Amino acid sequence: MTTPPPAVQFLATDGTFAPSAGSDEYLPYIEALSDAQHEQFYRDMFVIRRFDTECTNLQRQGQMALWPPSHGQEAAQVGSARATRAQDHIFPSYREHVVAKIRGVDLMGIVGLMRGTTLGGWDVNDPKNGNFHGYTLVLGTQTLHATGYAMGVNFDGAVGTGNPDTDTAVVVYFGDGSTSEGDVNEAMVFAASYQTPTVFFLQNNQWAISVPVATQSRVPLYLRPRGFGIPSVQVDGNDVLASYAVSAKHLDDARNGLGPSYIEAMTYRIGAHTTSDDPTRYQTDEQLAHWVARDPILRFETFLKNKGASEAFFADVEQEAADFAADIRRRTLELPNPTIDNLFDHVYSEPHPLITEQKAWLANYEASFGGDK
Amino acid sequence: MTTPPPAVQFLATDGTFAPSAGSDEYLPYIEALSDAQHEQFYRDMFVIRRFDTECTNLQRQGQMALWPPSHGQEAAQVGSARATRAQDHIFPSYREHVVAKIRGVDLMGIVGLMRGTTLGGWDVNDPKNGNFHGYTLVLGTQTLHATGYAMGVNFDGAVGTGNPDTDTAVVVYFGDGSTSEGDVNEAMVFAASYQTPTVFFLQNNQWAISVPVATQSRVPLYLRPRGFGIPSVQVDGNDVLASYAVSAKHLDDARNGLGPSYIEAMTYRIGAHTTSDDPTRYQTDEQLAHWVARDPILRFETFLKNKGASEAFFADVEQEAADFAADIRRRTLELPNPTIDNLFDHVYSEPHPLITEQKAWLANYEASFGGDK
Amino acid sequence: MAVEELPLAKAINAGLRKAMRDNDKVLLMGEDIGTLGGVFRVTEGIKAEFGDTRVLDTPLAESGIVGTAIGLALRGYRPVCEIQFDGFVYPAFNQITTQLAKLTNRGRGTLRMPVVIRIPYGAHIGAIEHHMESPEAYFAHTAGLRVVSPSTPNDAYWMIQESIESNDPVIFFEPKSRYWPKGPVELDASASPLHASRVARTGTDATLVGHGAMVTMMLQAAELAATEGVSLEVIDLRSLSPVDYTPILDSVTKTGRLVVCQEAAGFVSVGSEIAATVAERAFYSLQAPVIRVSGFDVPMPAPRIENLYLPDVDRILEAVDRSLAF
Amino acid sequence: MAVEELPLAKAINAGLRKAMRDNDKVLLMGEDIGTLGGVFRVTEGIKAEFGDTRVLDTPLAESGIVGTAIGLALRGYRPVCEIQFDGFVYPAFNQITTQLAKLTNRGRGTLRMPVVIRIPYGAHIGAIEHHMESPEAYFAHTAGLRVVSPSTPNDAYWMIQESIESNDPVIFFEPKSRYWPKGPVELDASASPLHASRVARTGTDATLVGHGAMVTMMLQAAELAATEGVSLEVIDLRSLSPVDYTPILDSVTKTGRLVVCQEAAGFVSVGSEIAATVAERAFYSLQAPVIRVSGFDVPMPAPRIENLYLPDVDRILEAVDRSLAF
Ligand SMILES: Cc1ncc(C[n+]2csc(CCOP(=O)(O)OP(=O)(O)O)c2C)c(N)n1
Ligand SMILES: Cc1ncc(C[n+]2csc(CCOP(=O)(O)OP(=O)(O)O)c2C)c(N)n1
Ligand SMILES: [Mg+2]
Ligand SMILES: [Mg+2]
Repeated sequence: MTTPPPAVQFLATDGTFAPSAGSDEYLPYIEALSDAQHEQFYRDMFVIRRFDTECTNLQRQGQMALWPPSHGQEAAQVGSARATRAQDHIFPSYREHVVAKIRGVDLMGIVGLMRGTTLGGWDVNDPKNGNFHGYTLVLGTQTLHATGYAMGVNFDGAVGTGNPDTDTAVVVYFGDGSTSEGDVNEAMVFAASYQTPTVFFLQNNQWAISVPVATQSRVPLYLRPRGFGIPSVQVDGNDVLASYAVSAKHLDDARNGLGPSYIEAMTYRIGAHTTSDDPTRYQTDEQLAHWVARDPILRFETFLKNKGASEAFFADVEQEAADFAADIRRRTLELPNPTIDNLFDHVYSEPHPLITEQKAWLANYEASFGGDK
Repeated sequence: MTTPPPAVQFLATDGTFAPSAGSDEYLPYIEALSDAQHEQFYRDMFVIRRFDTECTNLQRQGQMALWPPSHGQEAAQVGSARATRAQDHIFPSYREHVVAKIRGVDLMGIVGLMRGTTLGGWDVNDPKNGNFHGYTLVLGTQTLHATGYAMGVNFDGAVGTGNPDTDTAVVVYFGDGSTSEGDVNEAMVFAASYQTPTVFFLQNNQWAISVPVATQSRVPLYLRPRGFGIPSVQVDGNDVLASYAVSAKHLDDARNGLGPSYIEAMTYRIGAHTTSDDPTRYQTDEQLAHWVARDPILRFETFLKNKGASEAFFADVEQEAADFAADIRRRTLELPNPTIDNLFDHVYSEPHPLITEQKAWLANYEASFGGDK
Repeated sequence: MAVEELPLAKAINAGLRKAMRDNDKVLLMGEDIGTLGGVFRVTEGIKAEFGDTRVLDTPLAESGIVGTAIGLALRGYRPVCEIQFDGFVYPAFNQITTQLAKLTNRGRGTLRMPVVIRIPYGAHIGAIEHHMESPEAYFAHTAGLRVVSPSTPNDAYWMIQESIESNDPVIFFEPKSRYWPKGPVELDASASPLHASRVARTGTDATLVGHGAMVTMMLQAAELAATEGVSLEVIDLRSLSPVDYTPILDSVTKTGRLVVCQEAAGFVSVGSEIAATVAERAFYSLQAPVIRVSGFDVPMPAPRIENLYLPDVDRILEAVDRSLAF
Repeated sequence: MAVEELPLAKAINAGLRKAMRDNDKVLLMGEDIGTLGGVFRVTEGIKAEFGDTRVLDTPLAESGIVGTAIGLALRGYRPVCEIQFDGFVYPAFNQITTQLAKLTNRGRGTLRMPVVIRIPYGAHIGAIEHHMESPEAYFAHTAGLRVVSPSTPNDAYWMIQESIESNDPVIFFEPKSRYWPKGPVELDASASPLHASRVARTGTDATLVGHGAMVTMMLQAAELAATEGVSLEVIDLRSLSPVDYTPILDSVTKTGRLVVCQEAAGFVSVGSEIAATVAERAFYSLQAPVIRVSGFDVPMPAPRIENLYLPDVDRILEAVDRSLAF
């Protein structure tokens, strides 16, 4: 095996602009970015980290069943999400909080899921939710849904027409652990076979809970899709510019009818898998220190400061983050518990005698306690 | 993508010895072959084809539920099977009749399966059956069994000791269609992760029933394992010498502790998928003619004749094939139907009250008809 | 009213074509269903009529088939998946139980999952392992799925169309031993609701219920019993989830005796459910215990002894005798 | 006799270690079971004791785990697989039903499949979707598998060892809400057969049967009923396949009334099977229909309403009342 090319990178870990060898084809996307877009990237990352902290605290205080933080993975997520266009569709895993936010989803939807008040959270068919599909927690299953969706996009003729506002790409997020699931591989088979406009976006955060990525693969994961006939690239996932540019390019390719592609974003989950996890059991201090030094937000902050972003800007972002988190906290505490309807009403979309009967039984039974059991 | 190297080949389609570019590393295995081994290869292929014809006839005459012929794939199978050593283990798909025969299995075991008198057929733990495991008809599942078995071989320390009589390799057979199943991909993940002595032997016979291999992959299938960190090679599966040499080399590597590898044998299923199939619905005359011209047995016959094999030899093989087929026919017609015991006795290996009860009930019930229902 | 004599397989074919003509979001997907027309030829000729974006010869991966069908449904399509044989549905089981069955509920009314999964099932065809199974129980137990099985060409024609029209996922079990015999199909009748069962024969002494290929056997049993003066009522379940209990309970109220018939292994099965529910709800009507006639709790055996495994007319009558003798 | 107070999770840990010490062919495999000790810490410390060829932190692929376990069993190993949560067993369903469950039969007595699949199951822990399910029915319906579930630390300690000793595949359902409470474990007692049930409390007016976490609730219900003068007998099933019917039928002969309790959705479930069989075999003893208390036939809901879904002491008592009033 020849030495793999370096991951695409535009920002060195110290925040200086230093495109990696082989990144030329992505450069135009970087050059087209405005200062406002740069600041938006930063804002996205900063606010979501504060949100993550708030949700973790809420969980510690018994207000959530669980919280899966995205701490450390913000650049991979923001870069890819900001590269999508309105008509694109997103199939997330369960950690893409900022992608949801960027697409327009009220994050209370995710809070509801993790607090345990709902199994859903938002309506993907409501245009304000930016085609951000529901979370499915069974690892890898969403890669097939995304691929099937993209097959439909193809059948609808919504790729390769040259119309940038209707040609549609489909992005699917998944983790390094999930790559081992049969479904992810079958998704690549179907995507290649039907030449779907799917962009497989792998966040390699080095861990599947406690299991290191080396257990899933002894060669870099971005090589895997090539054996399925799917082109791929590895990107520094802690470099928001690289994540953006690489995503933008591959999304364009997908919309232009060039078929599926695969992006491996190298990143790191700083902190726990979820609030149920104790990473000190498997992660070394050195590993953590290594990656903390590559923090995606700090890196981009330095870049922006070097470019002369104002103190006022940073103060404003800080304030927005605080407000956002406070708002989430307030609304979380106000979230009502679901009712009996919630148990029965949407299991089927058409009448179902057994459900009708059981709903009536339970309502009756609950009423027998005077309604305040 | 660079142009793929040619498949490893030693015999040109006209039977002349003409090693392909890049086949050097396999040449020593060819050079070590004796005339007797050459003749054995031919005998294996010839006899099994006659067997296949006999079984197809038996099916047509209502004596078998089904027959899956191996016609056209004899060289891929014989070459790989003859490359195994006594201690190796074989996990077949359902078409590897000659592999079974070479390993010592009485082919009446397979006949019993396809006639429908048994779900099993032979005892893999009986040394005379050469570690040839049972058929499982659920595509792809056997690749995980083979990999798990090979994990056990590793844990037992039965690889890489340098002892050619105990270091053990595990071969698993599967088809081009099956490569799309999640299980086959998961098997590669586990094999790579545990560096098992597994040789994945893909017979790409160009079809999954009526579906062409292009539906499963748009790039050559031997590229797939590379993304899992498993080295691979493509071989002309209709060239018994190439199939033998490539298999021998990769089996040696596996026994020597070098981990898994993957062989794609390019071949063709001449004739029907099974006796239930009608290939004229999906196969063109040109395709068929193309591959008939590459018939593995004819090619090797020419080679042997060029090398001066005697008329007597060919006559002897002809006779052996006829005798073998006649014996199979006779014994097939004699195969008794299974009894009630067969239904119940091995569902569990330890007593089970429900089974005991149901067996007694049925025996009683059948007896109520005077035993001749 | 146009009535045509069709085998069940061709009735499904006709129903599929009708649904595809009526709604261009309906598409078929599966292994070998296009060029070959399926190993049972149920989809024969449909690809020629509708082309390869309506009839997909997919890669060989059942989880992939159902998983991408879910994605297609999210895009507004109404995919009809074929699983080649009963024994090969399990690789898709995760997508079916954790995704297909649950997405409507997860979506809280915002999503629809109009996916049909056609599964040729059952025995009586002398085929080898994994080709003659009756896995209904797994799907009937799964909340969020509807499970149906036609027993006649007419039902097959209508039920496949109703299944495609349903906005819920439907597991459609086709009794493969009934693919070939012909029966009348009323091409312009209107359909009865998908979950309604059907009284296939009226009688007074005992009730038989079952579905799929078992219906033919129950009718044969009733015919034979009649010659001995025993009058059996036969109910074709048609839907296994939900079960339409009203006609069954009505019948048992009348006859006082019930025999539940199925090819599937009996332990924790649809038959168990029906027996338990009828025993509960018709407690005072039952003059004998509900008797179940099922496959044994063993793997489907080699075809040369499938007859030892399978419930048949004799076993049904033996159960009726036990019931009547109680 | 050495008795130690242990939580159920630690009792399993102790049982696993004992089995691994007694037989070096026993090995553990699963996601996060090694370094982390499993997400419930059931395997905590075992990798440190036995090393990484006895305790495998596998790649993230459930079909891979069970499929390679089958291969290891063919090589003479006795693998104990952990599925991280009930809701994640389905990717392995094909390997479990078509291979693991059937290989012994396919081998006609020449093969053994001593594979244990440990599945933390059930609710009462306030967890999100797929983490609180009760999928017993799928496995109980599958011929060739044994399905068991301990309800106490002592049973957990012994049953895991018996399961590992069994030459048949065993699906081992661990009631995760019972992982933490302690109970006495008799370290040198001898085990009762794996398929035997256990009378957990004797009584005369009605019988409750159930398994896993439901046993605690049935005992609480019996305690409460006793204060009102109603005497309930409680039977801990322990084995769901096969079901040990003798103690249940003996009990029903005595009490004339049966309530079957389970967290799982009721339709086509283990509860259906027991209700059907008891209604058949105890036809003349039953003074009331068998009543089933189950989860509703809906997906396990969001945890903030798990209590609406789950059978609890009140619902058990309500069923007992109905039975007694009949
Ligand atoms: C099919 C399935 N198996 C197991 C789990 C339990 N589980 C949840 S997250 C996780 C690790 C996932 O790792 P990765 O795919 O790398 O994603 P990450 O959490 O790192 O984002 C596991 C094992 C699951 N949710 N689904
Ligand atoms: C899981 C599963 N799905 C479907 C089938 C039905 N089936 C039997 S053989 C076959 C085609 C197999 O093609 P390939 O893997 O290329 O093997 P070949 O028959 O060409 O040797 C199919 C679809 C099966 N046996 N198992
Ligand atoms: Mg990860
Ligand atoms: Mg093939």
